[in-house]
Amino acid sequence: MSAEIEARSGPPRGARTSSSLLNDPTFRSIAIQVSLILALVLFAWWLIDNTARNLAAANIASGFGFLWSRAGFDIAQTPIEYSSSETYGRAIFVGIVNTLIVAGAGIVFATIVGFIVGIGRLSQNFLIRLLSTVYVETFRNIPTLLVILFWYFGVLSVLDGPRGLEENAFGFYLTNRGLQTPLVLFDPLAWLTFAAFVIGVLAVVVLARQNKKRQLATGERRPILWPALGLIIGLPLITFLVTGIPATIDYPTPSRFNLQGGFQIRPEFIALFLALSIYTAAFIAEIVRAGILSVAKGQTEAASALGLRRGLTLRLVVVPQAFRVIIPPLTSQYLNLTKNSSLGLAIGYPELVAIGSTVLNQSGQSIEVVMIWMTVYLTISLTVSVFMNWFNAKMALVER
Amino acid sequence: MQEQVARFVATDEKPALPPPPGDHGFFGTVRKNLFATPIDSVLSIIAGIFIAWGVWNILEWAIFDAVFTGSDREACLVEGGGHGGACWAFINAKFGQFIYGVYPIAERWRVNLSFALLAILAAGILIPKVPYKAINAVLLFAVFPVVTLVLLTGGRFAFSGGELALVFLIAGALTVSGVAARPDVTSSRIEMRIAVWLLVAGAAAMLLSNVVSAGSVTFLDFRFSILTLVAFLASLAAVALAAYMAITVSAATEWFKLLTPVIAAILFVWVMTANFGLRPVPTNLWGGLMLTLVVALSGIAASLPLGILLALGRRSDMPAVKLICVVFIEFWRGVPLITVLFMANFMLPLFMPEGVSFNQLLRAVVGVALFAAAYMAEVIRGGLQAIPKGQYEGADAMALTYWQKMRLVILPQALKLVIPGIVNTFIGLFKDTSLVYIIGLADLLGTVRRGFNDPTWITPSTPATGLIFAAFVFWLFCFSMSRYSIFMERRLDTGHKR
Amino acid sequence: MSLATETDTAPAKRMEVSDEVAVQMIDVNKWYGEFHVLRDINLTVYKGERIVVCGPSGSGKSTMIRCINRLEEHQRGQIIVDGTELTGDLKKIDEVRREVGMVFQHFNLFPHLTILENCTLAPIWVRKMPKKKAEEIAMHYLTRVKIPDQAHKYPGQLSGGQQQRVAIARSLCMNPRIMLFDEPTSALDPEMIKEVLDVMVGLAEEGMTMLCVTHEMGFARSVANRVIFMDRGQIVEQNEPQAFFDNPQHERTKLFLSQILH
Amino acid sequence: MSLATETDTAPAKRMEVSDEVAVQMIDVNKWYGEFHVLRDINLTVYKGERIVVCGPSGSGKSTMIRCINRLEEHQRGQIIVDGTELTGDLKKIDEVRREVGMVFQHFNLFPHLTILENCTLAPIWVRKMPKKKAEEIAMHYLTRVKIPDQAHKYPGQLSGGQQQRVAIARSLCMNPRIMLFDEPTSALDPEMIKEVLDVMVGLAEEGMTMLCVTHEMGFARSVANRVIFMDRGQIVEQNEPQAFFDNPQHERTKLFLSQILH
Amino acid sequence: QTLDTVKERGTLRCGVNTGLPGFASQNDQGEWQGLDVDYCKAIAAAVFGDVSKVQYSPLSAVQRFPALQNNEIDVLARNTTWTMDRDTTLGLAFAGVNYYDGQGFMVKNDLGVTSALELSGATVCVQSGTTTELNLADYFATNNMDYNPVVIESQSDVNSAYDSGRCDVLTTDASGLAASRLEMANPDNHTILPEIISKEPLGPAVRQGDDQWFNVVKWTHYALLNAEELGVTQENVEDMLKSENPEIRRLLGQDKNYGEAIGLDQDWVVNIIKGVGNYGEIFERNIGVNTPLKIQRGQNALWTDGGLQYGMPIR
Ligand SMILES: Nc1ncnc2c1ncn2[C@@H]1O[C@H](COP(=O)(O)OP(=O)(O)OP(=O)(O)O)[C@@H](O)[C@H]1O
Ligand SMILES: Nc1ncnc2c1ncn2[C@@H]1O[C@H](COP(=O)(O)OP(=O)(O)OP(=O)(O)O)[C@@H](O)[C@H]1O
Ligand SMILES: [Mg+2]
Ligand SMILES: [Mg+2]
Repeated sequence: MSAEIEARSGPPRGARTSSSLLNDPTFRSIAIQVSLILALVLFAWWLIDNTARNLAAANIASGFGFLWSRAGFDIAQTPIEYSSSETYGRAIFVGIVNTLIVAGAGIVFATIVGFIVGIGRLSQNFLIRLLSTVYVETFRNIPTLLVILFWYFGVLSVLDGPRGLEENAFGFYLTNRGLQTPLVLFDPLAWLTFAAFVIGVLAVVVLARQNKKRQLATGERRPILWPALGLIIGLPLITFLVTGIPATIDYPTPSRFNLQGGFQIRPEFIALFLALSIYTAAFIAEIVRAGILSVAKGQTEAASALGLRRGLTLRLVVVPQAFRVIIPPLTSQYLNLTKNSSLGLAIGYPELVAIGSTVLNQSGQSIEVVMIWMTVYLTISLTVSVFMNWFNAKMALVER
Repeated sequence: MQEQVARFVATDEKPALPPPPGDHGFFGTVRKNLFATPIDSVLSIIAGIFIAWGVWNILEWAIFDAVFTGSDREACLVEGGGHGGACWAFINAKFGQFIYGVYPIAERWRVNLSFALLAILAAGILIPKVPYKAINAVLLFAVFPVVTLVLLTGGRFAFSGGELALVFLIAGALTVSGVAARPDVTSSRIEMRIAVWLLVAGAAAMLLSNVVSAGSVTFLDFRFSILTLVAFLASLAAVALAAYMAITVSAATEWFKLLTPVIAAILFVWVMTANFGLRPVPTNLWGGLMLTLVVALSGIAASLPLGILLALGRRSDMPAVKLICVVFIEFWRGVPLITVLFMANFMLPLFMPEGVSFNQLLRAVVGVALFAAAYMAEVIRGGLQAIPKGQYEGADAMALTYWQKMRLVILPQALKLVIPGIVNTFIGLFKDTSLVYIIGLADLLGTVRRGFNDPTWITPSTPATGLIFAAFVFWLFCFSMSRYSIFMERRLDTGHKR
Repeated sequence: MSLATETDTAPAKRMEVSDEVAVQMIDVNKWYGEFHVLRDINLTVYKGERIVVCGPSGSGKSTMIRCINRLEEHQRGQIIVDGTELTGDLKKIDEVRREVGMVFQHFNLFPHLTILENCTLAPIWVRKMPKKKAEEIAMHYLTRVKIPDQAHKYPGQLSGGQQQRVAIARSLCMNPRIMLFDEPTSALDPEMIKEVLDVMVGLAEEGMTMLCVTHEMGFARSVANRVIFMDRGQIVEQNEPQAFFDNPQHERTKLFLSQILH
Repeated sequence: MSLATETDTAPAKRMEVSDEVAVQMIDVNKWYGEFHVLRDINLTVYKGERIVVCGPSGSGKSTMIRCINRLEEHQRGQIIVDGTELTGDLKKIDEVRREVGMVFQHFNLFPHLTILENCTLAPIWVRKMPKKKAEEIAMHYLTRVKIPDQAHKYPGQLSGGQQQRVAIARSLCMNPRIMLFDEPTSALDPEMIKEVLDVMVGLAEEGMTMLCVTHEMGFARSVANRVIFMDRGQIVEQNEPQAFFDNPQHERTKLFLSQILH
Repeated sequence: QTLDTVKERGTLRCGVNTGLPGFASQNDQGEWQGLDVDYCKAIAAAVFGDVSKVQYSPLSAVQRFPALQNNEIDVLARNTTWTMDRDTTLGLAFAGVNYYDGQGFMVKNDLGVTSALELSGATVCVQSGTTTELNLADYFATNNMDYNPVVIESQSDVNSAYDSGRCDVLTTDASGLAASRLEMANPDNHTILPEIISKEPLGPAVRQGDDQWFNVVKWTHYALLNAEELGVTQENVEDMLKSENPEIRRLLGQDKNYGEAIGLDQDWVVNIIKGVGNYGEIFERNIGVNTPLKIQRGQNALWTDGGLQYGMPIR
């Protein structure tokens, strides 16, 4: 008993014996897994076999060769070069870009609205709370598609048409053809203005860093809001004026059918964008609220007890902790929004699924098109999940 | 100086007084809630004006300017173009379609009957005070679907021999395992062994029959292939053996209980095939709210068990099982429902062997259910993860098997824990049913859209009216579900605290 | 500590211990990953013995007794419980678990079942007992731990001490031959410790084979046949309680005892 | 309770108490909604005093000391801390909070910051100290509570006792004149209670003005100048510890003491 | 084999438009009617002698081909254009042309447009996944004109988008335009432009590789045409049975059992005509000048009247 037994590193490896093979958990588990995989393989084989047979029987061509044949149809919104003589592949790519555009815009707007409403739900003010609650409970409980249709058929398409419009000085027109705004066309000299803007931003970054350094060294802080604004807005503005206003504005003007010129945002995009962001914002609001509530009351109390003011408490204690809670569900809402953009199909916004279904119809390649859809969406989802896992690992609170 | 305070003994009990006015009562509340700070006051005023404006506009649209009666668009057109208030006359005229789709008017009582049955049974389950929960659950989850199916379609389903054999194989397996689980029957008894082998043989024959097609026999009015007939007979024999065992060892009430699966199977086949004189109504006539409910409820019913299996699989320590479940779940969660429905519509039929065709509605349900199951699985996994390790150990120490442990100890707790998540998934699924129009089903939203495209009702205000009506119906269902879940959560929560 | 004085007057030790072996551990070794948590454990428990295991936190006490009903798997050596060797064989594990009751520090009652259901669950599903009979037995044991009137409440409605007594009753319902206790009182408020120890003393007096991890030295002194002291995964010292407490041999034991009895 | 015997030999009471007033509460009343939680509290704390507050659960102890740094707002009466009266005036509240440190039952460390960052946060942002200096001070106090080596870990990586010591160090970094403790040891395991109490005793010996809600009667006996007993929102009795424990006057005090000391 | 399956099932499953007045639409009682619907009925009459044994599947443009490929329907009678692509890569077999159509444009009167060539810069509503969409792109490209497409998935949404002013122009098959105009809030405000920019032969289609079933559908079509040519109508078909005209006798199966050769009864044509009348009757009943659509026979007149409809001889 007296001798200390040495710690040996690592358990022994090797098989143990067992009375009956069936009662050996290792054997059992392997048997189950092997038979499951076998069943799956058989099932897949059966599906593929059926499909091949069905395709052959129906005389349907298969393969991805169709992607290189001429599409022959036009697309309403083409952020990248496209015409009806381009290929199916290109058309689908236009769809992907359109999906990303509406998703990106929607995410930004939904986040802004969601945070405002979410904080509103925690407001001390009864009316603000009421408004936020009504907003959340309304939009959480109706289908996205309905919201999209409502904007499109219920609101935008009952606006007036583009003809017989009164001209207005600003050049902004909201008609049933969408939103038409003036477009700024830059002259060659304009690059100086952009350069000034970039320089301004860089200067602000430097300024902020120095300020922080000084604070660490001396404890003093200086407000940098005004100098920052001056650098970011003032500098480009001055350059712009000095270089002689190197831009012209193209105002939309009524023509025979539509407003001509300017920048046009189509009602399909507006409806989809508004619906997606308003709908998703309701969910984001709940996430934000839960995130803030998840920070224990003791944390704010401790901060107060240390003499931190409310603003500082929020900035240094509550927000950093709430963000860890908020970010993961927030990303999944972003993914949902991206996936929901596929409902653009219903109102003719040319995103991936809408264009895909046209291609599917024109070419009859249903399996291939469905596969393309799935691949694109899965790629987006998986990329985001990988990022999220990395983020979570980085942000995880260290526990013992 | 210290001496004064150092020693002190209270002589009298101070009474509890009411709080001072000012931060209490009506004015106190108003001040605290609306005008605590100057910024607050400004916000309150802005919000108040906004609310008043919003409420006034809504009232104006929905009531003051609205049209309540009329038989066509003329009633809702506003002179000089513009758009007026709501066109409730349109809702009124199309109400039947919104609820039943184009289900034959003379047969709508069947839908109503199903609705009523559902309402009664669901109320029985959902209201905590109502007794007989177990029977009610059986009625709702086992009997009601079959009855509704027959009611709504008209019944007279044609079972192939293979399907019949499958039903009886399952019933046989349940019976045999039920009998074998009895303490007075050891599974090593020779009869039991034969019964088990019969079932295995039956299952093998079933599998084979998918690959080999051999002959065709008519037996009991059903068309069998030789292999499916073998399977059918084998399962019957197994049931007979099990029944014999049960009768020899236990009292009459007991063996009646043991034979329930078989009796249920016979009843099921009878109800599905019998002619009750109901006019057949093919599913493409279904529509409106009824279709929405059919898709949502069957999706929900199918996704829950599937989700549980997937969640258990994902937490399994067998890497292959886990991997398969992870891939399955992440796949469905990664793609939009629309593409799933497209897939169900275009690809599912291609997957099936020649001659097998799936009803369009069934395809939608399959798509929706698989999709929802993946989300359900993640919710349930969250619940499983929240169960403390001690619960697993407690069950292990009591020598419960894996499935007993899950069924009796872990799942009841985990599911209770994630009721809000499950209900949220249900709500999501209910809302998502509106996408089935993509594959040509006219659910509530679809019928409303068809309604406002109808030339007799085209006015600038009909689309908004129709959509708001649909939104209200969806909202009503979803909102009550979420409220109910909050109510249940509170109830279950307090029930366990002392 | 009040317990020690009370029960000292009626020591359970008087009962005879048979020489049939209940549990035998031979050169048992276990690793968690690379961490060697049990090192060459050798222990024979005879039927009717009451053994108390003590030692500093992290010394492997819990791990050792959890190996006995295979809640943890040992990697080397043999563990023979009631004549059955514990290997990977699932049948044997089930057999052993049916014969061995276990009480945990945190009770591990099933919160969704009533007290009665907690107690009848295993008899019904594992022993395949009719429900009626299982309930009778459960009520018998619940009476014995003095809470028959709580049978239809839920665990969450009971105090910690009551819950632990239910946990003991639940184990007893399976009619085990051996009972394992893993710090049954350390999650309890001081007032409740006594009521649980009382039940355990009662069990000991009836001759149940018991292996108990605890720091209640009063209990050890009055009830145990043998006290085992573990440190760093080894059994460092074992002896009869009297000798163990009054005259510890090993340095570590002395240190430990000095910390715990002040 | 082992503490009592140890520290009794070096009682902190010997230190003199000045007659400058640190905290003065005059007829303080507070309601939670309709519930009258503090009733006419009158209390004067002198600089250097160590006051222990005890009483049954729900008697308003926490509420009372939380009023002192305005974590709760009182509705009637006056509270004057270090010469500043607490009213709605935010400036004054800030002033008071800077002078008053508080330690909570559940530590309330900021989990997303390291120990060092926890300690330097307030000095940097509230006292506008340069970071270097703040860190020096923090290390000084961390050394004093005997965990300088954990400075770069996160709170989640420390044991409860260590966390509570960090919480004390964090308060000390603001160089407060008064320290409030709200049951600082009641969320801790017994072994850890001692390490925290030791730190508090040290503080007391240095003459810090302390108001401490605790049930550690050993600590009260050895360190406090005065023990205050509260019940139902009132101060029922206060006295020097010796007299308070040995010769309680009020019925309720007697009952309470009999329950807590057995 | 399709014929056997259909016979065994007892009903014909026919894919039709979800709602295109004149071709396939439901009346207030939920009964289907229209030119395409009458073709379904005709086939049912040929197979069962009973026009009511049809189960209609309303299909959107997107769904129609998969539905046929996947055996959900036996025949697709859904104003579908016969193109080579569809005949080959999609695995369809078109059994004939029951309506010769061409794509046209409809505009609002107040635009003052009289020719499609004036449409440069207009916004055009079109249904996605149709040949229409392709023709539109080609037409504007060849004429060097711009346009803004608004592409929506269902025709009724396309119509309502056009009607609500989202687009200036609606394009689809000329027959469809006539039908769509009826769906406008105010049909008189819209004009169909004279240009026809494509050939759109519409006809019933079946799956490839089932010649027997293909023949049933094909010869049902020709029987309808021959009946019109020979003056056999729903009303006089009973009397015509006694006709001496050898062509009529052959048509009505009096001399030889042509039905047997394609797996049908001897009096299959009699059943068809009794059920739905001849081609001309179907046309006039559903889309002719006396219907709201007011479509002239035009190209769809019999060859004898200068049209394109030509029934292959039954002999
Ligand atoms: N699942 C596990 N994985 C890795 N290490 C573990 C695990 N469980 C326990 N350990 C480690 O094994 C050692 C022994 O643990 P065990 O619980 O047996 O100690 P103990 O003597 O019961 O201590 P205590 O008195 O704290 O309960 C400890 O150092 C512990 O950290
Ligand atoms: N925020 C609050 N709202 C309403 N009532 C409260 C609130 N905080 C405390 N109370 C009530 O006020 C009474 C006094 O609470 P307090 O926390 O001061 O008691 P305590 O003496 O510290 O008790 P304990 O020993 O349990 O900490 C209790 O009855 C409590 O329920
Ligand atoms: Mg332990
Ligand atoms: Mg307290």
